[in-house]
Amino acid sequence: MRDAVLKADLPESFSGGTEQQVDMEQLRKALKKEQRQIRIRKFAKNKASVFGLVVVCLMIILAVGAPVICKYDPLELNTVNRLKSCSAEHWFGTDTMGRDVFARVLYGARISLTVGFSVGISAGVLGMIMGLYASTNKIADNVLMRICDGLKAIPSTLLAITMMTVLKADIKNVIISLIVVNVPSMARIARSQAIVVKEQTYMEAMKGLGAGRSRMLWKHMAPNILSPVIVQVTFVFASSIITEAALSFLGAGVPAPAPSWGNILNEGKGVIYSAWWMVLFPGIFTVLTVLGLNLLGDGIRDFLDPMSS
Amino acid sequence: MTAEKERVPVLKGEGIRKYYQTGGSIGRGKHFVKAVDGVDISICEGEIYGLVGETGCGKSTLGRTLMGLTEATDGKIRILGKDIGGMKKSEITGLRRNIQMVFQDPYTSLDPRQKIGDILMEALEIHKIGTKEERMEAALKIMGTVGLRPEHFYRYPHEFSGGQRQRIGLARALILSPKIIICDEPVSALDVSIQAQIINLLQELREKQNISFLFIAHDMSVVRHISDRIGVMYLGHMMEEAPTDELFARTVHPYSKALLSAVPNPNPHQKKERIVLKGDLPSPLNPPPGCVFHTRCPYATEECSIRRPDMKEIAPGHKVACLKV
Amino acid sequence: MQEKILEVDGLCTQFRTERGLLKAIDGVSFDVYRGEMLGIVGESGCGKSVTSQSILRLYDEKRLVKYSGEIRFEGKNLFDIPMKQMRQIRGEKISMVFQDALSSLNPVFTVGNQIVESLRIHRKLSKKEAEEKAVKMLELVGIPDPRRRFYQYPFELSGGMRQRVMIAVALACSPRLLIADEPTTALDVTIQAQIMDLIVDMNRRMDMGVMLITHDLAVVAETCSRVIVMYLGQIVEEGSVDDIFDRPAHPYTKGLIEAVPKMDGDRSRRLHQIDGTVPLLSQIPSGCRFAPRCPYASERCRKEMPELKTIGATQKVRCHCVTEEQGKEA
Amino acid sequence: MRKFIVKRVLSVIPVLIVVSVVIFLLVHLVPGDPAAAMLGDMASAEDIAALRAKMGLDRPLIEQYFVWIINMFKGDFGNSVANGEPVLSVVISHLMPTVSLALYALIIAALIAIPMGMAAAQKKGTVIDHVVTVCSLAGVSLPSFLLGLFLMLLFSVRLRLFPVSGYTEMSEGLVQHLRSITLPAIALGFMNAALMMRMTRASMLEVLNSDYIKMARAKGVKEKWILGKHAFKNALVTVITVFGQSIVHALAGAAVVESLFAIPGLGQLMVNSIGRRDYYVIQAIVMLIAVFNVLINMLIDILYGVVDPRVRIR
Repeated sequence: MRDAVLKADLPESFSGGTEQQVDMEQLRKALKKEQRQIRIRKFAKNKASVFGLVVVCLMIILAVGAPVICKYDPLELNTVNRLKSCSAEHWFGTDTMGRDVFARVLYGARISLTVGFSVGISAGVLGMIMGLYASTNKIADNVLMRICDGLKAIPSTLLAITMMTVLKADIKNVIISLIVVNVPSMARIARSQAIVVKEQTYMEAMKGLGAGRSRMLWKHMAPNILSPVIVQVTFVFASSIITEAALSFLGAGVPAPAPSWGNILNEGKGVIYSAWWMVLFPGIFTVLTVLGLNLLGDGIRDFLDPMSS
Repeated sequence: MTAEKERVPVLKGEGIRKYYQTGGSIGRGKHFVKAVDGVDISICEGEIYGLVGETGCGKSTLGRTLMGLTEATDGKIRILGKDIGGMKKSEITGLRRNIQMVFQDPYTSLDPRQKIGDILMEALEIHKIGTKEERMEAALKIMGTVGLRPEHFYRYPHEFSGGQRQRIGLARALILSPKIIICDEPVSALDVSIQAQIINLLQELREKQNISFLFIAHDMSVVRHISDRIGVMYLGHMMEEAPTDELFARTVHPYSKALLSAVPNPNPHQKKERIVLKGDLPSPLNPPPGCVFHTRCPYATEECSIRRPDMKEIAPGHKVACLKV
Repeated sequence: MQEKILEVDGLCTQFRTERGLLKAIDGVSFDVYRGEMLGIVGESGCGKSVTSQSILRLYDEKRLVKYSGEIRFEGKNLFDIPMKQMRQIRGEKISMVFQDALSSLNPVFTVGNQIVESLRIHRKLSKKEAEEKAVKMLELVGIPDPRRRFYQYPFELSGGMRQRVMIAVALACSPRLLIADEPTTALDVTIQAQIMDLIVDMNRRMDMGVMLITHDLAVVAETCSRVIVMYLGQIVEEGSVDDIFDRPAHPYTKGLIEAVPKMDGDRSRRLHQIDGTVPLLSQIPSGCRFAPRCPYASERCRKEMPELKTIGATQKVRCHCVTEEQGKEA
Repeated sequence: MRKFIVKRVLSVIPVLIVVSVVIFLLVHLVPGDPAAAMLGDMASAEDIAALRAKMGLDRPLIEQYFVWIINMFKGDFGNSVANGEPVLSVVISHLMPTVSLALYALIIAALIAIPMGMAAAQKKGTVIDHVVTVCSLAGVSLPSFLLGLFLMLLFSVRLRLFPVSGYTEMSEGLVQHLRSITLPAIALGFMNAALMMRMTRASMLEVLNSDYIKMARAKGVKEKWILGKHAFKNALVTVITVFGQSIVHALAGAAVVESLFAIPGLGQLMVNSIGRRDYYVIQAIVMLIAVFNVLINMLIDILYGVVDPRVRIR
């Protein structure tokens, strides 16, 4: 039963007829288009991931277009207008120093997205290189994986907090410590995937054809471990936004006047009885962004692996 | 295609041994799995050599060792008469072009992220053969040979059925115009009707292009159908080797006899006497002393458990490793 | 003929998928007689395993599958009785042996435990009695040193031993019908021979019907008395072993038999090959399902589905090209 | 079995060494001088040098490491910079609230998540399955401090059912104690519950699709027994793992939740120590939790062996 459903015979749609000569270039384009359509259709079928994509895109637009969308400066103090509730003038109200919360939330998106994106990409690249390298070299494997084990034994939030205690509190150091926190699990994923791929018969087939080491590593192994790594990158992206917010919330992240979501929440906590808007709006933005990224991750998996069911 | 005729062996292995180390990395408790333990094999030009045996007999390991996918623990491999033992790496790679391989599992033996055309052209690219256009032409031509259409060129492996994938695997092996192809259970994952397609294709290739095959399989009837010569392996050792008709007319080794008699016959009117072997295959980690088959052999005597039999030639081309012969 | 123990009548099994219902079995009817060995052959995707699992209603009826037709066993239609009664039949009256013994035996329970469970459920034996009986079963299926094996886990046994354990589990309550779904596919020939001998032996000793489901025609030829050939969810031919192997009427049956190399066949001849591949269930051709791959297919074959018609005392075939006379001639 | 346990226990040693080195290096190698940081910007060079000497920072790194390790075995984690008390006693005095918070969170999580996950797997595609899917997604997207803030906003500020913050010891009245800890426990437990649900569901699904479950059905085993006996014992391996991870998650996550709800536990101690740059305290807490984590993982692996004979017999 399973086998029967699994594999389709080729659709006959492209049998270029009885003619011997087939225009290969035209064929290539047609098939490429078809394959792209299959991917998109598969992605679009998952409504949740489409929602994720929309949310993430929206966040990016809001972050990039913050100066256009909102006329206020996120750092501009206005002691007269302290702790004003939502109004046409201040959509999300104002904070303890009269700053516009809407502006701060928008500019906060910049910080969160920057941190998440840099951490996700860097951890992905580093983890992938480490994982690939570990899968081919026994000594490197042992050394790298023991270090990863050690780092993983320390819960990620605590590790980040510890590093931030020692480092100077600024956005660059937040990114660095979050990379350190996330690389071990990324390397683990890349390594375990690389080991699976390495055992596949097609790697053996390449060896049989006489392929060299770097060809096997970069042309066959890397593309085949890429998609789980990319999916993990979106999850790291999301979790870094959370951790960054948590660090700022504890006062160990991006330093205070900067409009990071964690900072706004931290201030909001102190005035939670009087200014609910200071907690609610940045909170909703954080949750939405993280949710969007998590949903997007599943969709990316479908998009990258149209063959898997 | 008689075996008596002296021909140059395309691929020859002498005293091939392949041991795998198992057990703790700490000195004590080191064990060796003797997957292949001193096997001689030679395959002549244009010959199909069938290698049979049950799971764990070492037939696949022997194939992979000859192919150079794993390093032999001991023994000599000669390709086209040349010993690759003392050769430089680049020389070996050059020679290895003449041996290609087709694998058992059509689902994992093709890179899922490469299009069929790229899979085929890459073989040429590795050996720096031809320009891009020439490679494409060669790939298209070879696709025709194995019964694939040019439209398949830009398709991915997952779009094909098992039989078609096996054709792709065969095309990848053929494109370097090798002298010999090692087929490791190429049809055992396929349905009966598809199996026949692939077997016929292999025979056709042999006739048209004079390619030799080392055909590794566990299915006796398939091996009998396709091979000119057959070697029977058990627990890392060659038990019997003979031209196909000779082997079937005069089976000598008790293991070969049992193996042949166990093969079910699709003719309900012929009920033959079956030799049922007792018990299971012993572990290759701890193979029995003497003749490795003596623990299950109906004719074993005490001598068998002490002395290991050598291969004896009892008729032209017919060799047996049994003390009772 | 002996008494009928199982009558399958117009069985249809449809799977619910995202793209609607998928008919895996389409109108399959056959009987199983007491003490006989019935072989069901076909390639992957022909529905032979689905048929066997439908008989025991093993698929999830709420979400996965929709059955229709009738399966009569001991005067009852199995599709009419409540699950509770169905459970009493499973393992007690109708037992099943699966292909992969390693994954089919529960890895975290001992071998003995799994036989005992069957006995305790159906026979309500005390723990001690059940254990005694289980050891006897292990002995019966030819496992040496059964008392020791009783306490071992499935992964500690060899492939052949595990298959024997599965048979012991299945036969523990002396069922009337044993369904063996590819019981030897994963095994080597010498072990396959052992297991097939065991199944044939049990069939004779316990006087139960055996449905042997396999893709291997040779195994069927050696062990079965009747054969059913399936293709794409339908029976294409049914008959005694002699009918099927001496005078196959359906082009598919012929093709299958000729595609297998014979141990005494002419080696210089090419194997007969059936071109093309088995289509997907979602792309079932109209008319005769074998028509696209059939060398004799006519316009009629492509349009009109042939009926399963009787062409001899014991033989039935689903093909337009075969008339009653031809059947007798052949 | 004994051999298996001994082997597993011994394998903890290298991980612990790596952990200790990592933590040690984190504090000592990262740019920035702990002594200078502790004394603040106003300190003179002499003061810093004196403090360095007192802390042993002027000695070679390797020596410092071994001194640290040996002292740790003696139970000496140094003295807190803030008030000069021994770190160990400071840590112990903050232990109880954290442990009880983590415990409540775990109990809430496990009681809800494991049955829900199992039910979702068994009734795939039904309402309960969708609820579980949504919950587990929400769990990974809703960090505990945010959930805590939202809960505070709703239950404490709007409905005034619970106190906004603060902690009451159990000895000062059970009702007060429970009231003070309910919201933090929910905030902390939710993410764990989501994770547990997801994993339980996934592993249960995998088991339910396996051949041996089909075989058990074909044997006539009751559905109840299939789930409770055949499937559960196999799925248990994953459930144990997730549960173990959750213990560590809960302890680590407590840092943020405690500081949010002003519970005087390890987490709050840690956050306060960040402000004071109290390295020894931070080092000790992180080390303790990491060691605990490693030990929990070891216990999980041993339990694995108890449940699954394939792991045990090798």
